[in-house]
Amino acid sequence: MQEKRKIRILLAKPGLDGHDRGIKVVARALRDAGMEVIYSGLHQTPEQIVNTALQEGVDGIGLSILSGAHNTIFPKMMALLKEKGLSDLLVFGGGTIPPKDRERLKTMGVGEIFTSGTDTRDIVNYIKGVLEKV
Amino acid sequence: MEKRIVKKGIRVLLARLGLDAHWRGSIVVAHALRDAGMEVIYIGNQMPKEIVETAIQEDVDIIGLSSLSGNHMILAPEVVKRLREKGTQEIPVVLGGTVPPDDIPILKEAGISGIFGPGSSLKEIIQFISALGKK
Amino acid sequence: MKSKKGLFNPDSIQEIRNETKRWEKEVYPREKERLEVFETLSGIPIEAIYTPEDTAKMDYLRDLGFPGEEPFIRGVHPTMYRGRTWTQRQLAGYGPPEETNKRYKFLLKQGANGINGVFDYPTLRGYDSTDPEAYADAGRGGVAIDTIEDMRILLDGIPIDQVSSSMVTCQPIGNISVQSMYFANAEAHSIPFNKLTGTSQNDFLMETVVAIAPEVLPPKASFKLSCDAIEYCTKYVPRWNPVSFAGYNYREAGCTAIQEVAFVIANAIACSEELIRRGLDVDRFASRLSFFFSGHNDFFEEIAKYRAARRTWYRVMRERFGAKDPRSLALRFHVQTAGVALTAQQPLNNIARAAYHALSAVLGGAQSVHIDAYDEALCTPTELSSLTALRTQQVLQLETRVTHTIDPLGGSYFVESLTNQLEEKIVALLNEIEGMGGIVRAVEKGWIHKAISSEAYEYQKAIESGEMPIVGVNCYRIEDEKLPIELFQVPETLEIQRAKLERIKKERSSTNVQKASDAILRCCEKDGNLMEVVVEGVKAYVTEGEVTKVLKRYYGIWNPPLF
Amino acid sequence: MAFGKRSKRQDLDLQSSPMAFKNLSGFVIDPVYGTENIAQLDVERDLGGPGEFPFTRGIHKTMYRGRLWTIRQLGSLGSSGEANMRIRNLLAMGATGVSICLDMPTIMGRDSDDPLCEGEVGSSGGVAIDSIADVRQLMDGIDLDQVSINWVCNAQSCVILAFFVAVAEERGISADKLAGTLQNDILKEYQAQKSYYFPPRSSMRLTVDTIKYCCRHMPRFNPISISGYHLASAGANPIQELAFTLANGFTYVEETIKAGVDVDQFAPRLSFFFKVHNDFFENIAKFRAARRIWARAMKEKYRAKDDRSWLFRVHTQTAGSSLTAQQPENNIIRTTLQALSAVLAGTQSLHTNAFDEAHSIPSARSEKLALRTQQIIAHESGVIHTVDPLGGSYYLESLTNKMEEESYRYFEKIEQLGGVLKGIEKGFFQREIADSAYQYQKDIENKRRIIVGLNEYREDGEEPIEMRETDPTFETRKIAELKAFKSQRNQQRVSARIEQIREVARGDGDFMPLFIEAVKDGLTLGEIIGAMRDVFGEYREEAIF
Repeated sequence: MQEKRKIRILLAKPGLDGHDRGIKVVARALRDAGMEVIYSGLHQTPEQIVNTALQEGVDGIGLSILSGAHNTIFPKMMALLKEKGLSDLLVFGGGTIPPKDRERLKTMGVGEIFTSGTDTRDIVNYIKGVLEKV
Repeated sequence: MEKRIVKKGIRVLLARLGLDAHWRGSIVVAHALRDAGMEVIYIGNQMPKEIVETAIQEDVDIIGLSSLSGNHMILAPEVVKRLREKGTQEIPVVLGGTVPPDDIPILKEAGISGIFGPGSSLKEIIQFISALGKK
Repeated sequence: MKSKKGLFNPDSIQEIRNETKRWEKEVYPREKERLEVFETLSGIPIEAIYTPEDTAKMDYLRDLGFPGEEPFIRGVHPTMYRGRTWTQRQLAGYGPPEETNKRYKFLLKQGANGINGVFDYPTLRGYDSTDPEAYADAGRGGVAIDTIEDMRILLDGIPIDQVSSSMVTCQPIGNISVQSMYFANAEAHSIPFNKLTGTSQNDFLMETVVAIAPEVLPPKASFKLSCDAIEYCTKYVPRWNPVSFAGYNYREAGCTAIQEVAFVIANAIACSEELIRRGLDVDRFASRLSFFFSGHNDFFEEIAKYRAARRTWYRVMRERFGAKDPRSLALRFHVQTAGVALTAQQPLNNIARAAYHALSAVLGGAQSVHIDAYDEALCTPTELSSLTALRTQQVLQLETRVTHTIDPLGGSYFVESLTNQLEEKIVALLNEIEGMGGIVRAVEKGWIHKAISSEAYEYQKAIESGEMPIVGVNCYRIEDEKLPIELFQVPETLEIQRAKLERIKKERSSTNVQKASDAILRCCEKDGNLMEVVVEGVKAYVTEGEVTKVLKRYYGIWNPPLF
Repeated sequence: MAFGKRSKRQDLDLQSSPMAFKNLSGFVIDPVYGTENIAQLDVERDLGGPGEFPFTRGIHKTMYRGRLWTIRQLGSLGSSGEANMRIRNLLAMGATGVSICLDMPTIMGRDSDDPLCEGEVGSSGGVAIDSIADVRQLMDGIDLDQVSINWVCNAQSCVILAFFVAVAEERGISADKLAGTLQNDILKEYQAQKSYYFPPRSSMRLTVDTIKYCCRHMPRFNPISISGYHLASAGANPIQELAFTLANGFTYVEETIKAGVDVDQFAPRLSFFFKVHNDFFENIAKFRAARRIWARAMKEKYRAKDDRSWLFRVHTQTAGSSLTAQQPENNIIRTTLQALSAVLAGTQSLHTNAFDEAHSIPSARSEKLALRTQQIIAHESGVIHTVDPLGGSYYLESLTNKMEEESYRYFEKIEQLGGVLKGIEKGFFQREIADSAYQYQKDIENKRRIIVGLNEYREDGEEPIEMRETDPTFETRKIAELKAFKSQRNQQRVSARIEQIREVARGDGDFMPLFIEAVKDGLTLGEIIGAMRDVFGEYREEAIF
């Protein structure tokens, strides 16, 4: 039997804010759930993130944004991914994002948005649900 | 008529409407009115009929009602109605207690002269009643 | 090792005393104080600092000891909240029983661990909803109960053999009918009485002093009804607390923390004497006497109050009544956060108040707690406000970790010293009441009425002079405030109750009703236990108002001093 | 004493609750505390009177009997005009101090027109500050010599201070009249908050520079607020918060002494910033332990002679990270309890969070309620009538001792690593904090830690609460304003100033006097930081998790 390839996820922190508690906790949780996690560190531009995704050959990208810049950064990300032919990559996000914006981002192709109070197991299940089906 | 001339202070009848158990507010007001030089007749819980009868019998200048139970919309207008029936509508009726803001215009319309919600100060109440009593 | 009996050894106390004097004289006056007097809500002066000197006379083992052991000051159970947290009692009741039943089910689903009935004014005072004195108050302030059928509807679908019920039947006149209906309803559902757990309030001071109205039962009669219910439960419903001395309500009416404790204990002493006179052993009933306190604004005084109450009760039971069972010696109490401390202005501020009122109850070792909803100064709580109150309990229990050790403030120089001072003043007041011939006599004389109403007046004057700041009322007030919350509307009650009463009166057997009423009157005449006959009466569909009429016919009515 | 044995009823503990009886720092809590738990406590040596060494019971003699704590709320919003309105409004409602937060670009030392800042101008509820014009507008109509202003700024503190001093001077108020605080705690940025630009040692130089300036010219101003709050927000548990904050404090003391300033000249102006979290008593013990450790170290280790140098003065904020997005009204309760613990702990200043903070920037209504919460505790609860009311409590005294002990254990570990700066470079703090954060999250998910409304008593289909919207046109307007401002400057002087700054950066001279002159010439925050970046370079930490 062929060994199942591990899910590879890029977790990135675009924008200027330095609140990395959430993304680091998620990173450990995904790793403990058996995924390979690449964490970009702080202050990444959308271009840098997409390049890393390309180089690392990841299955999905998770963005953490607590600064309020989500309405600028997500559209940029989605456009760049399309440009590079990576539209089928799973993109999800987390942070302080109001319900109205969440809906709007989802219509742009963002898979799911997790907000404060999310159980990390829900994030794991979500990622597995989407990627293991494929 | 002579009686009115020698009368010292304003005579106030205080009653709690219906069965409302809350005691503190009306007692505190009773104390304060008395300390302000008024004569206070405090009759505790009563229904409108007894309140109006006592008011006439005691020849009071003002009726003060207290209700925190929510029965004010039924019983307070009833007091005014009965005063009118007896031809003593010149006795003003004042109400204190838990009265939601929406009820105030309806009660005023029904002839209640003054309404004091939670947090009203004794000073306001005394001033209002003195002014009414002097008329 | 030096003696560990006292809290500190005498040499160091002397040294601390000298140091404190020096500090007070030389250091402290270098800065200015903000207020002229610092005192508790009941007027005990508060020092700038408390040190071991203030607790120097204490003997650790004698005065504090351990939880679950004499003098029970550190808690009535050995494990306290590490074993089981306090019971969250959230009162609910409004309108007809059909509506209240729904709210009970909602609260149980949200994690409440018992039901807690409040009753409307007619029910509390022994009237039927349709009584000409009562109709305007039907369904107000609580649920309306007229007959055993209402009790059946109220408890429909609630497993009363599993959850406990607290019934705020404060006046003995109403309690005797409502409690009888509760027991009779259990019997109809074949639930054995020893499965029933709960509390009824049944405090004669509530009928004759606190919620005073003209034409109530005379104090002695009201007191007798109360004792009848206690005796009945002692004999037949062993897990029921038949009385809850309602210090909370005395406090709401205006008295101080000291009076609150002294009056409930004086009341409990009177009941105990009466029950012993009737031939019951103190250890048979004392463990079922329960207490109900208010959680007011003065955070530390409240904590000290609960602790002082426990030690005072222990001493009364042990020294005066010679009780031996530890459960008789331990004062168990329920706390409700002070409604009178809530404001109608800026109502959400009340969430903050109630949260620390409840915290003080927990730090004081309460057995159960009710937290007021933030809109209580305005209306009957809405679903949202009652839920927020319940959540306050849960935040306290689950997040703050104040439950992780027992009596966490034990040893605090300030709290211990305040506890001692409160106890002293409570005992002095108890002696004063004793000198008058006991609490029943003090009520008859109007002494208690006067004590409470003058304190209420002082309290209000202190607010108005600004001496006692209340945020949103006499400071930080907002003019022309718009109410930011939704108010509760009481559902239609009177017509629903009227229809039921009319139908029941048509359907019941009038001979049985007559027989039951006669039995009650005969029982009065021979001074028997009234509860026993009322339980039978309500089974025959005698209404609450009918029971009251018989009792008032025999005992007459009393007009208490009104203010 | 036999009691110790009797208390070990573990079987019962486990039955009753899924949690062990531990506090947030992981200490095991006993069922009951008695005299034997504090047998070692020497009241004179370990407690002292209020305002007396070692200050365990409070740093002032009269504490709240003399003066209430400063009720300090957050007065910042995207534009300096709006923030100005909010500040005035807070003061009118009875706040006695305000804090001002900055938007993300300002925090990162960049101007609003920097391309890297797209979408973040006015973000996170902070004020966008580019130039002296913004601070002028922000401070308009506010009595600068009356109100205490807490500037929540760190890596850019030197520039913000320059703006503030320059604006005051324009209004005829000299620097020595200004009261307030700069957060200016760069160490915790590397450890937790992650808003830094330069390598740690260059940043430290700037911090010491501002401390020196304030000691000379601003006697009423706190040049630094050494912050445990952010360590805790990033996940540090209370004992880590306590130990790391104090260790950072000692580092600033050592660095400033190294720069040639006498300890008694600056130590009285050092201030601290703590978080109060859910564990009520642990909060209180943390403050008491901090006061005692600081006093002892300042007196015995750093040989400070002025008794004001021994004082641990602290601002407190309730725990934003304890708030839940679910059932936001519950946060009012949490904040109240946390605030009460801060007051019982003897804080000098307090910020209470608004209940909708887990969702958005506070609305005017939630902000008012937060303020009222403090006023209710101050005026109604009566807890302020005596100093250190819990002093003597067996539980609390024992917990205070334990926190002190554990702190010393951490100090030793940090010492072994070669000090705080070395520890940062080795990622020690970052890893400790990340470990605790992950542990916290796991505790929540397996219900060892209960948060009401989140992992217990959760409800589905909740009504969302109203949230404050950010103005989407603000960014464009702000950039236009900045452009207009820049066009009015004397470009030659601007260029000359930039060169001067680079010059000082290359040497070891003082920055502050130069910055004040530079901002008067219209230099922007981004330009000043940029000039230093040219010399100091940029720091990137290794991305570890």
